[in-house]
Amino acid sequence: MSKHEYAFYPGCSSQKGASASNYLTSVEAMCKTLDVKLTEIPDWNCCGASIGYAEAGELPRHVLNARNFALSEQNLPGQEIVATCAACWLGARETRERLTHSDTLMADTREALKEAGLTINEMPEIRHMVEVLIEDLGFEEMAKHVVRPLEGVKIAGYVGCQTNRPFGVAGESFENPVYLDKMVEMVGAEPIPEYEQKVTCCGGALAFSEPEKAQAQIKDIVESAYDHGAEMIVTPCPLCQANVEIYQGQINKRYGTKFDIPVMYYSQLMVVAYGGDAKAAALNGQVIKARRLEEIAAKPVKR
Amino acid sequence: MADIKVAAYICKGCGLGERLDTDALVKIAQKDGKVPLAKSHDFLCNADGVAMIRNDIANEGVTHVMIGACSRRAKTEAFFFPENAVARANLREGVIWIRPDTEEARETTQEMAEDYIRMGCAEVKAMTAPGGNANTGSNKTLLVVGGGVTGMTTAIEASKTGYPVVLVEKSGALGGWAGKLYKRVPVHEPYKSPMDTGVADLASQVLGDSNIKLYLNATVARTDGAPGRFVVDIATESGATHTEDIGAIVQATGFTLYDMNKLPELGGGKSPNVVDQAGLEALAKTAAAGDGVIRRPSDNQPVKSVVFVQCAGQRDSSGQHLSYCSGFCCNASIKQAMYFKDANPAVDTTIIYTDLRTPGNGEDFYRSAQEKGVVFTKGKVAEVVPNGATSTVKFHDLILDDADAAMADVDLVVLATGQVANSGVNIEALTKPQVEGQEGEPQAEGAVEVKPISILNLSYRQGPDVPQLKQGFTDSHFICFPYETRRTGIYTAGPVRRPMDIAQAREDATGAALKAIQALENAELGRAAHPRSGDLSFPKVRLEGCTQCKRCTVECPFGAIDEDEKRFPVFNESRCRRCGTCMGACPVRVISFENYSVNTVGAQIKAVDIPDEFSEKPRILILACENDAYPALDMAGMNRNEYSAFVRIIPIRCLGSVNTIWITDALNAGYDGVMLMGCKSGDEYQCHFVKGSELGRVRMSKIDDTLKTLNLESERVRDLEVAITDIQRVPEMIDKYAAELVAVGPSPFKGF
Amino acid sequence: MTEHVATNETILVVGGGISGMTAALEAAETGKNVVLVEKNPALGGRTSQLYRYFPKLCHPICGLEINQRRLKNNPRVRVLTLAEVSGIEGDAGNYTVTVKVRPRYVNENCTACGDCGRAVETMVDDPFNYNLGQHKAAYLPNAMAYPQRYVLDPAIIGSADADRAKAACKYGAIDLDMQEETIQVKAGAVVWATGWQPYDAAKIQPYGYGRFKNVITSVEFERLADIHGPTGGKILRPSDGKEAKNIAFIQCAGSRDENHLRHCSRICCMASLKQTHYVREKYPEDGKSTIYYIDIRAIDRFEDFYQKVQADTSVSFIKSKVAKITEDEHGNPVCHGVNTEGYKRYTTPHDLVVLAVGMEPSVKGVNIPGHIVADSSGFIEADPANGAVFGAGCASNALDVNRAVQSATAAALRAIQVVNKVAKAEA
Amino acid sequence: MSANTAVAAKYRNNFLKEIEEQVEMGDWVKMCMQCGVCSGSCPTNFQGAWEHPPQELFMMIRAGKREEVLTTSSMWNCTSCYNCIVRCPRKLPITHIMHGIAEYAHRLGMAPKLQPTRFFSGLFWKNCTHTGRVNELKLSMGLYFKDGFVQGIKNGMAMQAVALGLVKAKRLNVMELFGGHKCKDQKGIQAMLKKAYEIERSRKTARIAG
Repeated sequence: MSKHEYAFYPGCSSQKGASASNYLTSVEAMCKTLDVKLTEIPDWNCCGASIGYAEAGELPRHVLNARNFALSEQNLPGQEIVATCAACWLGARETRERLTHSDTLMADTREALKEAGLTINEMPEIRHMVEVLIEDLGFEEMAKHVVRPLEGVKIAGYVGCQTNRPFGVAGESFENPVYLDKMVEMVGAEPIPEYEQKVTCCGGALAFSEPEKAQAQIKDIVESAYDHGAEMIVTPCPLCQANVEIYQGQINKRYGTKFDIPVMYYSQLMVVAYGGDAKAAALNGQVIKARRLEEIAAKPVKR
Repeated sequence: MADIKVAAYICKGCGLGERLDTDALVKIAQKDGKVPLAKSHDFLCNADGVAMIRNDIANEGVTHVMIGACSRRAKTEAFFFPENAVARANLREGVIWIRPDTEEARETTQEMAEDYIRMGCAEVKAMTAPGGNANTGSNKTLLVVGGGVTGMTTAIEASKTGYPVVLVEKSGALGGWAGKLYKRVPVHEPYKSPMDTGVADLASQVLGDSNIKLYLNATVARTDGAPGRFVVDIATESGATHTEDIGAIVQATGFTLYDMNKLPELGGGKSPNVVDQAGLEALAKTAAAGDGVIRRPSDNQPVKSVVFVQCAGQRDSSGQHLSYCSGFCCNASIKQAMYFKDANPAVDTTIIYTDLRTPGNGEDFYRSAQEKGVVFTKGKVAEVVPNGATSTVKFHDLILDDADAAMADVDLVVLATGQVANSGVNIEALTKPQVEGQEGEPQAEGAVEVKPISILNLSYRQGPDVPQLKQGFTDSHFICFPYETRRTGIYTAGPVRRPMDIAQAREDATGAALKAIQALENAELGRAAHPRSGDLSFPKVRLEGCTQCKRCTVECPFGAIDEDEKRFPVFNESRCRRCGTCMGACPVRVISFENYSVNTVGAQIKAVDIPDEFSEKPRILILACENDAYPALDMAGMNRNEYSAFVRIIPIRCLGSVNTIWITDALNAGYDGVMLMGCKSGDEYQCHFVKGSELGRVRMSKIDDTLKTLNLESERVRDLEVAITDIQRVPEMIDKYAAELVAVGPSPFKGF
Repeated sequence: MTEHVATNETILVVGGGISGMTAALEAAETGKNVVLVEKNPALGGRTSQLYRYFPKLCHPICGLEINQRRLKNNPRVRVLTLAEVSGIEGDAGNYTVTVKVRPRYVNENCTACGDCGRAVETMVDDPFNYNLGQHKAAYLPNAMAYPQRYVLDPAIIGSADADRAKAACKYGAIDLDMQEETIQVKAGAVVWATGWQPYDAAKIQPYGYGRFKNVITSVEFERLADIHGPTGGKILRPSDGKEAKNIAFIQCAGSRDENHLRHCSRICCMASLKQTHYVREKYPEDGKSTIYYIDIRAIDRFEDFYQKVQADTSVSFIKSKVAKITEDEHGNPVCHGVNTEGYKRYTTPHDLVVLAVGMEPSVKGVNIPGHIVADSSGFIEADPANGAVFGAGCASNALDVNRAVQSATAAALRAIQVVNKVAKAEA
Repeated sequence: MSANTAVAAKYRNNFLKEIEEQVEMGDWVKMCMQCGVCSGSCPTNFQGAWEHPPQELFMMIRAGKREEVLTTSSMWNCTSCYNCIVRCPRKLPITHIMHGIAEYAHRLGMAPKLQPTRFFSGLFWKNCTHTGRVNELKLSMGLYFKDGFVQGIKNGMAMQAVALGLVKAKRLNVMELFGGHKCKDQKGIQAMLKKAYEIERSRKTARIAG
């Protein structure tokens, strides 16, 4: 029986063989160390993401998220829902806000849910993994488990958009959130608080539909990280991670840059700092290898 | 003059003792100042020092006190002897703080101090403690002219304070502009919807108040006298005239809407379906009386679409219309748009504006209108084209940058024309000031037509109404002192003073009521009104010496002086602000104040010891306005900004009080130069007596003739504008001037 | 002045800024006894921290000089500085007000000679200059300070510096044993004129106040332009002391914003228009001002002033709420946004950005003793429920100086009405 | 009569009303005060991507410029970064209004046919609602082949490096082409969504009728 239990909403990108599978792997290892128990919501479905808007319409989008609420309530009563993906968290949370503020919308949603033999009675809390770490465990608790500080590694904390706006992590500013920097510090690495692209948009779904627009954004994000002497970038969002990491090659072609900077999840840093090996931290999941972390992960743990 | 006993006290504190030979100063006071009693004290402003002075006053019969210590602006609590004539020789801020503490400077610094002691003694001897003016009146009744919201509020508030009121309204009913309104803009939370005008309530309060005497269909035929003793003739419709004794007056004559017929391009006067804000209020009232539907004047069809044109004939830089913004129109149009939306949300209401001006909680009102579906479009309306029952509004959409935007089939167009003050006769425009050499002010913006009919019919020599500031409004030019009109005991309130809405007008009315009450209370006690509030001195004139030149009566910035049939000046002390402009203007020097006169200053000028031309110690007289220049010099001292030891500074009430004789006396006495330091004059004047510094300058502009007759160089007199912040500039100016004079050479009059 | 005993015919005025001084003086000059309570060591309030007034461009301390002279000549006003009202008991016509008076550590013997200031070494932030500069821990609050008396900063009490100050004073003016005291004042009516405070610009995150040195507030800019200010009247930017010649003025910094102040603060547009004059005054050759605005609210006669500034080629107007400010490698703040008149994007570097910060009533957050009705922005509303406590000036609304003085004069009359009733009843 | 002309007829010249009733969050449009902070906060706007930025769209709606608004590609440039929402002084949910207008234009068939994000957006929704979960491979393939087979191969080649990288990193699985991740209760999901569409449509047509 662990201290912290949550209904887990991994999201499509975290699935096996999907673009953020490495995120999931590292999160599982991280939670093991922190004694956080995540129980996957059975048969959860996609949140629709913000990009689904052309076809989604209002109600279908909310119904989609509401189905996950219903399943969670049915199978994991009383547990808060935790998402690791920024988009999942935002989508679910938006639905929660709207349903709580509109009785009509709530009624319509229930009516549609009936078709899937489901219903909602009470609204679950929707949390992002980062919120859980900061608010439910706290930096002190997280720091306790650091046995292999990432000494001397300079890391740019790239927060991006959807974990930051419009809801964001409590007490953080939209323009200059600092929690990632604090986490970097917590794992013994060196943060870059003056990194001014930390909340610049990575282009989101436009990375697929209009790559040149997204890549113009990504270029700024990576360039500024280099300018501040970062060795790697860390982020809490799967789409940010993918966009900023995997297009560096194309950006180099487009702009004649020589980008080759690893983009990690906070969870990967923590796993390595907690003494986990490269596999547990899913370092093999990097398109741009994080050599420096691999070296550290290979080192023996000082106890 | 009663026999006086002068005592001089020299302080040794604050370094005076170390920097100066105070024993020598005591001797100077006795020898040159010829004071029977002269003492020094280590710390004059402490309890012991003050006790010493009080004791001398009580037991030694000291009537006149000369204090040689810090500036007259410092330690005022300690040196507070209201019963006595007091002069202060400024040895601290004026001498040791502006001089270097060096051996070579010691001599000139000491000479400076000695002169200030001489000057102080000479001044105080020429003074008497003001006894107060006998020619006072004690009438406590307020006259309020105008029965609109402002006038009614003034009357009610004054009555609540315990003062009787005479209220004169030219129409047959109370209410004024607000009486024409259907509703008003909200004045308390929530700022969301129009509210009752409250006019009926005010009117019933007025009618129910036995302390308020109401004249309807009445005008003021004549206003004579002064605060505390005004005599006012009130002409009524019947032709009968009633005479009322009045203590003070509040003019609350409001405004007239700018005539929309002057705006044909906006459809003004071209179609019954183009109305001004008053027109719409009338339609709304009719609707409210009937089925609540506002109808098109032309054919009584319900209005389905209405467009409000903001700034119609306002904020106009072409000079054709009003150049100013009337401030109230944005909220008023929002309110009127709500008349439609609250009755029927389906009515299309658009407000076309360039800058939406809804200060304070008006922002909530604006938001509320948007919630109700009022459409706000930032644009400039070029033309309103009536065609049949509807109109087309052509405008430049500034957001979409579309110069040919248009709205067709508009049922009703409302023009937000502005407020034109009902301020009576523009006396500046009437009579060009008669002081030769002075150009009359440019007439208050030609755009604003001046109502030719006088409102107060003052019997004043300077004209029948309160002077206007600009654009026909009778506002004060002072930011810190909004009520200071140029007619003592007469205050203007409400939109006649400045464009304003009902809420502001009521606040303004309440403030004006206080000022009027204050004015009559002080008039009874013979006290001056702002800015020399409480001053008991007042101008005395030796008529036997008067040449009836009328300079004083023409120049008095406050119209305090009339003329009798023999054209002798008649002083109305209670109208006087004690600036001394009359004294400065008088060529035969028959006007003086008990504690400020040609003599008090002249004696100081003569008291200064003038070294001979070989001493290389020039002497420069500085006459510094006590309101701005003198504090600036003080603060220069506090800042230890040094300046020449050759200047001798005399504070004056106002540049306007400077009599040419002082300059000629100084030059004859061998001063090498004279600096006049006064406040900014002209359109943005900063003179606390409005025209004082300007009149002083006009006078001094003719000093060159005097210099020529003395065959002196024009450099010998320098007229300077000084602001209270010039703590660095003033020392620089002084030193620069001192250097110039060296070049000019010493005055030939030395040693005579 | 002479210490008259306060009775329930006395009017208590809270706040010694221009509104409070006006209310106090107008009442006193109408023959009423007044106790004026000011929390700072000197009177004058926020207007005394302004360089010039709009639209006349005259100097606020010019009017302050007159008001101070009115005070000096008027024994009816009793001034308490370093004093704050902590409680009001009773009701209209019969209040007992509790006033906490903080120690000044300097008594009335002080001649403002400045010896203590020269003796003391410790420097402390200078609130009169919005902490842009520092002054000695024994100081005269400002050049126009009334009472003209030095103050010791509590920080040095008990230190050697305090003893140095005491030793330096030849007049026994320094009393290190002064304690905070609580006094009770009777009053028939209370005028609440505690004025306003600039909205906390750091809360407007996209503008980076606090993160970027060269983003300052409009009130701070006044101090830069003032001869008595930290730069002696030179417009130098905080980061590197470089002359700031290309200056951006951002309107509605906090005002008209549901995330900050919902109301329009009324004065900010005029203040910025006025401040473009400072730029021109100090840099006649190459000074440049840019005003970013939503609506220019130059109400009534102020419109003339707006038209004058519009005619000035060194000033440009951009209809736009600046979206965000960044900082370039030279420390220049860069404004990003869109000019909504015809949709033009801009990314413009400036030497200095001045945020026209909104007006927040000082009463907000402060619990006015007794029951007071305030609007949603915290301004005191005129309401019978307030008894004989009357809001005046910017405690009652977002007002310019002129209107604040009118409001204070009106409040004085309302207070007089109450004490006159009392007098009548007692006669 | 097409959906478009039907509503157009109903709302006559009152495009604002049409937006308020037919577009998600459309009733906020009237609250804009034209400060432009949204336009200035938009990342893609600064790449000059927007023909008409949000605040201008709001003004155009009030000015009744129906055709221009519904046919512009502007709002399809939204990256859902939410900068506009958190900065708007009137608290307009601008991101959602942009999505709403886009969705409406798409619904009326007025959105630019070749707008790539419009296409991808639709594709994404179909993809994720088909099985209840996103199939990233099919999603990308679908996108590449949107302009026909040949172009698809071209796009594929262009993205080859990226794809290979992901495959190597085990973050892209070629087997996804055959089946792949899916929810168990797909039938339930389909039925549920079908119902949701019905309800939403009926509500919106009700407004038109009303």
